[in-house]
Amino acid sequence: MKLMKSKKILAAAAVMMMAMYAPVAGNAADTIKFGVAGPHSGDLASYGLPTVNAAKLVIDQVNAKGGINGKKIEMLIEDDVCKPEIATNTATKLVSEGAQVVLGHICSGATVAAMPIYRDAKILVMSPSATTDPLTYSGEYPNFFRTIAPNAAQSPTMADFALNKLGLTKIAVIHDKGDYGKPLAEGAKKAIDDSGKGKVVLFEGITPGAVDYSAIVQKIKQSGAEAVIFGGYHPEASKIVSMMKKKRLKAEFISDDGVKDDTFIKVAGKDAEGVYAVGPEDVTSNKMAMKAKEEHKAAFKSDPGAFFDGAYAATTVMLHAIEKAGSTDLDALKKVLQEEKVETPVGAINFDQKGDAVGVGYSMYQVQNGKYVVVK
Amino acid sequence: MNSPILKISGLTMDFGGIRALNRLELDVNAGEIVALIGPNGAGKTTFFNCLTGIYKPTAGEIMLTPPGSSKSISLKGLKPNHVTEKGLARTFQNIRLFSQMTVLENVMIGRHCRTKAFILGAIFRNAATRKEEKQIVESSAAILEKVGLADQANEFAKNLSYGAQRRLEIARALATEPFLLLLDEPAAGMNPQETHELDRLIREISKDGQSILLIEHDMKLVMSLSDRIFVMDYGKKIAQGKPSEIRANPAVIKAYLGEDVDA
Amino acid sequence: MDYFIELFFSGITRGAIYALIALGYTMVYGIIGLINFAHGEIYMIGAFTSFIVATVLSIYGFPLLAIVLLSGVAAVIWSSAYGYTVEKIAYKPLRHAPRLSPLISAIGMSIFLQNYVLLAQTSDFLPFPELIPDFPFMEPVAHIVGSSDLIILITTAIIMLILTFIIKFTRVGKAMRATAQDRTMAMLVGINVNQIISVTFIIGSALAAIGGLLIASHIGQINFYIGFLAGIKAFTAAVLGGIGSIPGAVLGSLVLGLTESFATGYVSSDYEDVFAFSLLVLILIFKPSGLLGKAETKKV
Amino acid sequence: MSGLKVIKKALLTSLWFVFLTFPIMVIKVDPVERIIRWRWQNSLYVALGTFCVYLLAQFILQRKIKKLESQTEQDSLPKESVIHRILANPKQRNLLIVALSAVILAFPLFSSSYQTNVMITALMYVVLGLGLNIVVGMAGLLDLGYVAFYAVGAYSYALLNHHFQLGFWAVLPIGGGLAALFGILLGFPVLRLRGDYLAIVTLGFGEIIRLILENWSEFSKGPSGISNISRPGLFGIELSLDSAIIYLYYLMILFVIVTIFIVNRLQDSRLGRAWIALREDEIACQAMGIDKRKTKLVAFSLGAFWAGIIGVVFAAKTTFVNPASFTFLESAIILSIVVLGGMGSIVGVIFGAMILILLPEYLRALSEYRMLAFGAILVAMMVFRPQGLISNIRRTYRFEKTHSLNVK
Repeated sequence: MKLMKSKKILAAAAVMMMAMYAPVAGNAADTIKFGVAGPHSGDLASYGLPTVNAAKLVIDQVNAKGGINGKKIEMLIEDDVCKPEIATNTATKLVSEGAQVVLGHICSGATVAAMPIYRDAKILVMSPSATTDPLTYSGEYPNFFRTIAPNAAQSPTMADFALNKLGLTKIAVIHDKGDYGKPLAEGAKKAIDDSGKGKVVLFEGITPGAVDYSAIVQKIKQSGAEAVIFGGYHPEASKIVSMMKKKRLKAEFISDDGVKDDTFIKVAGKDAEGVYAVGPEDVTSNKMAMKAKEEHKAAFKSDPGAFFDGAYAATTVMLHAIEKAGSTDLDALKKVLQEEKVETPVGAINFDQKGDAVGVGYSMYQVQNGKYVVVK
Repeated sequence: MNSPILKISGLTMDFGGIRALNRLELDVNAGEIVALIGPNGAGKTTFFNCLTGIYKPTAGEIMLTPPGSSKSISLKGLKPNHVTEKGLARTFQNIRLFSQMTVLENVMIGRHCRTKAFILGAIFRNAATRKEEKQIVESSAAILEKVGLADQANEFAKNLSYGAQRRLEIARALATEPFLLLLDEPAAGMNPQETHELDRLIREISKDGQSILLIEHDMKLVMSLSDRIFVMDYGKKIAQGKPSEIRANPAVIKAYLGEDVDA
Repeated sequence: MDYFIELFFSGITRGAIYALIALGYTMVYGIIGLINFAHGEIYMIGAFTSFIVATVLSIYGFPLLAIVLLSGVAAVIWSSAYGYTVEKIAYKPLRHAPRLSPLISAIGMSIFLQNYVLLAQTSDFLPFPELIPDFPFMEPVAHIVGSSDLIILITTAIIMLILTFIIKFTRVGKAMRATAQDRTMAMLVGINVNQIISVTFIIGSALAAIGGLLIASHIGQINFYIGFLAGIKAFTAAVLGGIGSIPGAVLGSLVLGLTESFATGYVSSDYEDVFAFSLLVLILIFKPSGLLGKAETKKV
Repeated sequence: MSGLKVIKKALLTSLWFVFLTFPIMVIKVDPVERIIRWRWQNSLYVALGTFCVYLLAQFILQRKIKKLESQTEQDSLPKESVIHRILANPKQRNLLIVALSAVILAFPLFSSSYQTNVMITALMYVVLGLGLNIVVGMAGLLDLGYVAFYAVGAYSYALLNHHFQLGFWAVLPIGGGLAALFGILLGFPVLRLRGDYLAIVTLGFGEIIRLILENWSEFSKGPSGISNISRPGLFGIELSLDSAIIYLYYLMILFVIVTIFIVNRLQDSRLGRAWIALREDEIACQAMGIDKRKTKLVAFSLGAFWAGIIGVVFAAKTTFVNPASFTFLESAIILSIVVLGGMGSIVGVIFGAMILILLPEYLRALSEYRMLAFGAILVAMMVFRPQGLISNIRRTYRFEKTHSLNVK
């Protein structure tokens, strides 16, 4: 009896050891290892999973055509739950497993934490969603690229639109306290203050996931704001917009790339009408974006979620670069990425020295009849 | 006659609208064994709780005069641990031992308030701490010897017999070095043999110079042990005196109404 | 003054929402002394079930009233079933276990249920059909109290009354109270304690389901994670009011909702939760068993 | 139970689950496109799955009951586990220690840096678990906001490093000390609350700390967090990432050993006895002259101290901190480590941390089913082993009549 117990523990230990080393064993050199990292479980999974789908779609197509230079592409999908400390594990895991390029991470915080690891390993990383400025502006991460506009590019657009295009002067700036929304909102506030044309009548953060936003909407109303600039993602945006309609508050709602997402229109329904959001140019008329959406519907029987287009674009350009460069060497890839424009769902893009996408003009959209339409 | 070491005057305790103690007067002299008797619900345990700081009395005064000292200290409103530090220790009516600890460790807990070692001492286990630990174990062992539990020192407290558990409670209280020991129904649930041993033990403790105040229902024990007896009913003192006087007191007999005052 | 009234109504609506969830917490705690961390997930499942049923029915073209009633009934049935099953799997075997074991089991259950819905349905936010239309007669005050606020307030009040009635006057309610006071004693007088615990879970879950339906319809969206924050807040409210006490849960919820609303309105929504939790700490320091909780008398 | 009856019950159970999972598993609707998809195959999977799981659970339970029945009365005491038996035998213990130290010391040499990195995380949680074990396991105070002290440590290092370029070793005691100070500050008002009230207040405190870090941007840089925190230095030598990981690994091994040593000593001291006594009976404890408030406060701040220390290590390891790392879930995980391992048991906490931290990492193979499995395993472990993996056999003072005293 006693012996059996210790045997059991031994067996368990053996299984554990095997589990630890199992992933290292599969080491075929004849594939290109494509890492995908982001939150795939937990509260932010809705931002990470669409990225995985996008990469799957593109890679399946490329593999169906025989891969790149005769090599098939193998996906390594790793969950980081959007937590910095887990992201470092995810990153070291991807590096250990020999990932040659990485799509991700999704949240800025997780990306910032993971980047030093990729930098040391000289692996190209491209995020469809990490917007924090230092990733490209600090010059610390030469291996980082992104297909989304950095905060520094988005916030002034929102502020400028409210002040100059709409000619509004009293503006409430709201954010979701997150690492994406808050810097955006702070940027917008700064832009408004610097312009001298308008006044930020309210600057506040809301709690994402709270059951009810009526108090903050009442406060916006009380502040006399003519426009609301919101930094954050679509779930909170749609809740606020609906609550504004419910509380009969008529103010313009201007938001960011995290809201310029079809899910926002789906969820907010008719309350979404008239909402402005910054987004990359030309997506609605972009053939590739429409094609990507159809592919997603066919493969997953649902509409794509947030950051799908950006992730699709990132996968496309990275694979293109690998094909052109004939290797996954960082410098060679960078050269291709910087020099050649590639057609993607977010437009024909290449990248500047910093790592930000060029050719993605950012323009303002408005929801009209259930669709995002460019505001001229 | 000695001066009282414990003097209680006008002690009152209200729970909401219920007056559990009503202007209670009581005193204990040095070296005395005093018994507190009364029917169930008379407020005896409430009295102990007020005395030891578990309840905060509504009104009244509790004065303690340590032997050999002329200064009196008020115990009213002190926290239980401070009361114990001042030299008052108790046992509980429904045994409250630390059941997951050994007999020895239970007594060692009683030494807590007389020792000092703290975080750093615990970590570095310096000479002073080691010496103190040794003293704790030795004096605890000596107390166990005294109450006749030395053979069971390494048992878990929960595995002791009922009588032994009662004795362990006394040992634990003694470890705090009290000069006044409060015993709450120490003989409850004991068989005659155990009660007899208890009688002997209490006498021994008393001989060492400790004063004892006990609540007890076993009249035989009370009558044989006590120097003086206080009788309570409905939160009030209804009688006091030597055992022989109490036995003859009509008020007491009435309070016990039908209950056989075993003599 | 208008602003004050607006904030006041925001506050009590929010409070009423918390109350529907907090009641389940407080009932379960009262009976078995367990912080049922999976309760927020039961609420989420209620919301999801009503979402699925309501959408299916609206696709089949049922009238609004039928949709509301049927999806409400479905939410109640399935949430109760989940609550019942969760209790049987994760808590019942732990009845005599160390005090913290059921708590960990509850946390595990909560993680499991979240990911179960995530995998079986979607990670995305979904638009919840608008089940409560704008009532024309509410229009003059709609900027203060909307139709859905009104319905939430009325429903919470009715449920509170029914619940009080059940607990005070019915046989089950009496048995519940007895079990809450002393489980062993209840067993000795012939109460089937296991059955009473199951009933408690079922009632608590049913309330959470109604909450799920109303809140989701009020906010207009759901996803698999909505239970977490709502659960924590409702639990806070239940403790604030004195856990185990039913009027306490409602009062605590209202106090919490109003605090958050006024904190947002007059200070800053950045710190609304800081205010909420600080209030909790303050109240517990001065009234250690919550607003309406019974002060514990030490038995020595 | 007879076989047939079990099968019948299994069938009923699986039917119940088919009903239970019907709306969520079978129906999937798209409210915008107005499409309903019926996924009947899922019902079949549920039915088969529940049937098998039920039989398995019954099998395990039956065995457990049989084992209980075969035990005699004296066995009803917590039985010494294999680990304890090995630890009790000096020969076996030495062998185990030598073997274990060899594996531990050589680990980074034969593992990838990913494995080492994960192991560092696990070791960090061992220390966190041991710290919380003082509070929950020994002193019996349910703390659901332990992560707050962890955050205090992490931000102390992040901020001091960012503003004043203070090094890891300089901040280590500061971080621990600040966390302990926070422990005392929180402890003063709340420690008179009992059990679950204390739990919710500590939970609230944890949230307050996180929210302040999130909102007070001038102080903490808000949700964007603080990046480029220095890794721990080795006599001023700049280390490459790989060697930094290895260095940190050995550092953590050292921390774990020191922590075990200290916790062990505390447990066997006057203070440790007071904690255990306090956990068992507060009133008796006070009546024996133990200052309840002070003793609890010490437990609370000592626990916080360790969280602060590991917070500093955390900041140094990830080189980045933001408030997202310090959510309630984190506290819940650390608490699970303590309970799962077996409350109050040091060996148990080590096992608990290893399992709960390594499990999700190695469950990565299950990809999206990872957290589902994690939740289910938590429940299953509690149901089948509610007292934790290692039941706490406390070492007790032994006293021999010959007056030779030895602490066993």
